[in-house]
Amino acid sequence: IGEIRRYLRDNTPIRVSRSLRDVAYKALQVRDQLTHRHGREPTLEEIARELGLPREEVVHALDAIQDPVSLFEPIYQ
Amino acid sequence: MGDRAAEPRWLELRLPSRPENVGVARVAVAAFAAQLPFTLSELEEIKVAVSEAVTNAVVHGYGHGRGVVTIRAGHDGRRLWVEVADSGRGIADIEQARQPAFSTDPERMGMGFAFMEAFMDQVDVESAPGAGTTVRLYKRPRPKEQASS
Amino acid sequence: MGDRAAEPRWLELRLPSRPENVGVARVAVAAFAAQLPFTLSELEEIKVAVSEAVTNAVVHGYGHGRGVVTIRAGHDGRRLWVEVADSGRGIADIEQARQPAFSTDPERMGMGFAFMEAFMDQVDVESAPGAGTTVRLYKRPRPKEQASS
Ligand SMILES: Nc1ncnc2c1ncn2[C@@H]1O[C@H](COP(=O)(O)OP(=O)(O)O)[C@@H](O)[C@H]1O
Ligand SMILES: Nc1ncnc2c1ncn2[C@@H]1O[C@H](COP(=O)(O)OP(=O)(O)O)[C@@H](O)[C@H]1O
Ligand SMILES: [Mg+2]
Ligand SMILES: [Mg+2]
Repeated sequence: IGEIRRYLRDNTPIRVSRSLRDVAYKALQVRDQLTHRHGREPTLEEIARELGLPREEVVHALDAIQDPVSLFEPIYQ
Repeated sequence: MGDRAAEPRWLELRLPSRPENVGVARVAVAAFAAQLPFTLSELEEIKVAVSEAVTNAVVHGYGHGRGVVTIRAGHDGRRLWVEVADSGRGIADIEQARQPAFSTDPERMGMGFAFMEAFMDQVDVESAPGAGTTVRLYKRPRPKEQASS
Repeated sequence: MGDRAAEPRWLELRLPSRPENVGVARVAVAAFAAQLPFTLSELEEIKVAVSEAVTNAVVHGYGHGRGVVTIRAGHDGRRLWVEVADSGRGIADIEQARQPAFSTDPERMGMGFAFMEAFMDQVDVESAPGAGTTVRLYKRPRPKEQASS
């Protein structure tokens, strides 16, 4: 079991090495490329397809790099 | 399984009333909304609207005290709806509460409902003092135009 | 609000049994887990484990038919737990099901439980044929070592 654990840790099905920040950065790049190519803003799904990633991963990555809880007002007084 | 595509899709998320959970609600709804052909800007708009509604439940509904916020979302392949419900103190005058720059808290900007209205196609508010508040937000992906035309 | 930090934190997410909802569950749990000091790779490990558990509920529990998957998660500031429950067909022999490379479906790899065990500290399975399955996953952030060691 120990060996299997190690094997699995080293062979993760999704790219652990690709950090969220990396994914978010690439997603924004791809958005700009697709916008240029099609003359309109692409959908999130089109961006995810281009990146070969599940849609939710792109959503998560883009959310992780910003962070404001509420963009316009503090939640704590 | 032939007609499963026609079934409505939904999720229900229950969270304790805590500021740090606003982000959890926002991401969950955005991940779900991505099942419709929204652009990144539209998803950002949805996230802002959801954040404002959940923040209101935490801050006004429960006044930073204990409580549960229930977020429901659904779509039929064409239109997204999101419902944010609390069973907190409720709103006495809904029309007044929805006015831009109106707030019962002098330290707040009173722009939460204004942002929801600006970023979503439709905003419905159901509320009664003592019984809680339910905000319903609706949005469709904008038709995709060619810039060349 | 003095002792609110000591309260357990949790979420509950209910989703229809559909493959495209697996990602919604994964991301919602990851956003919640980020309230603990997990590294990005630990968050990825949690996401894999949650995906496997939710996928099992959709594929095996409900056999791609209708049903609701309930995901509960919680933490006490130190340890995360995630519960994935279905009320589907259940597992007759849990020990056998958990063996690496065992699958009741010849086209599957049978590595779902192995991934959950590899990536989480503890995996508990409760199941009965006809009654459904609940998988509980536990994980603590690893103590942060100095890079120099
Ligand atoms: N969930 C809620 N429960 C009780 N009152 C609410 C709720 N949401 C909004 N309100 C009331 O509506 C007002 C306006 O809300 P909003 O436009 O978000 O501005 P702000 O949050 O800055 O006060 C709030 O000041 C509050 O009185
Ligand atoms: N939620 C569930 N409901 C019913 N059976 C399940 C469930 N989860 C797992 N199983 C059973 O356990 C077996 C092993 O699961 P897993 O290790 O994920 O491998 P795989 O999904 O590739 O078959 C499955 O083939 C199935 O028979
Ligand atoms: Mg507000
Ligand atoms: Mg599996």
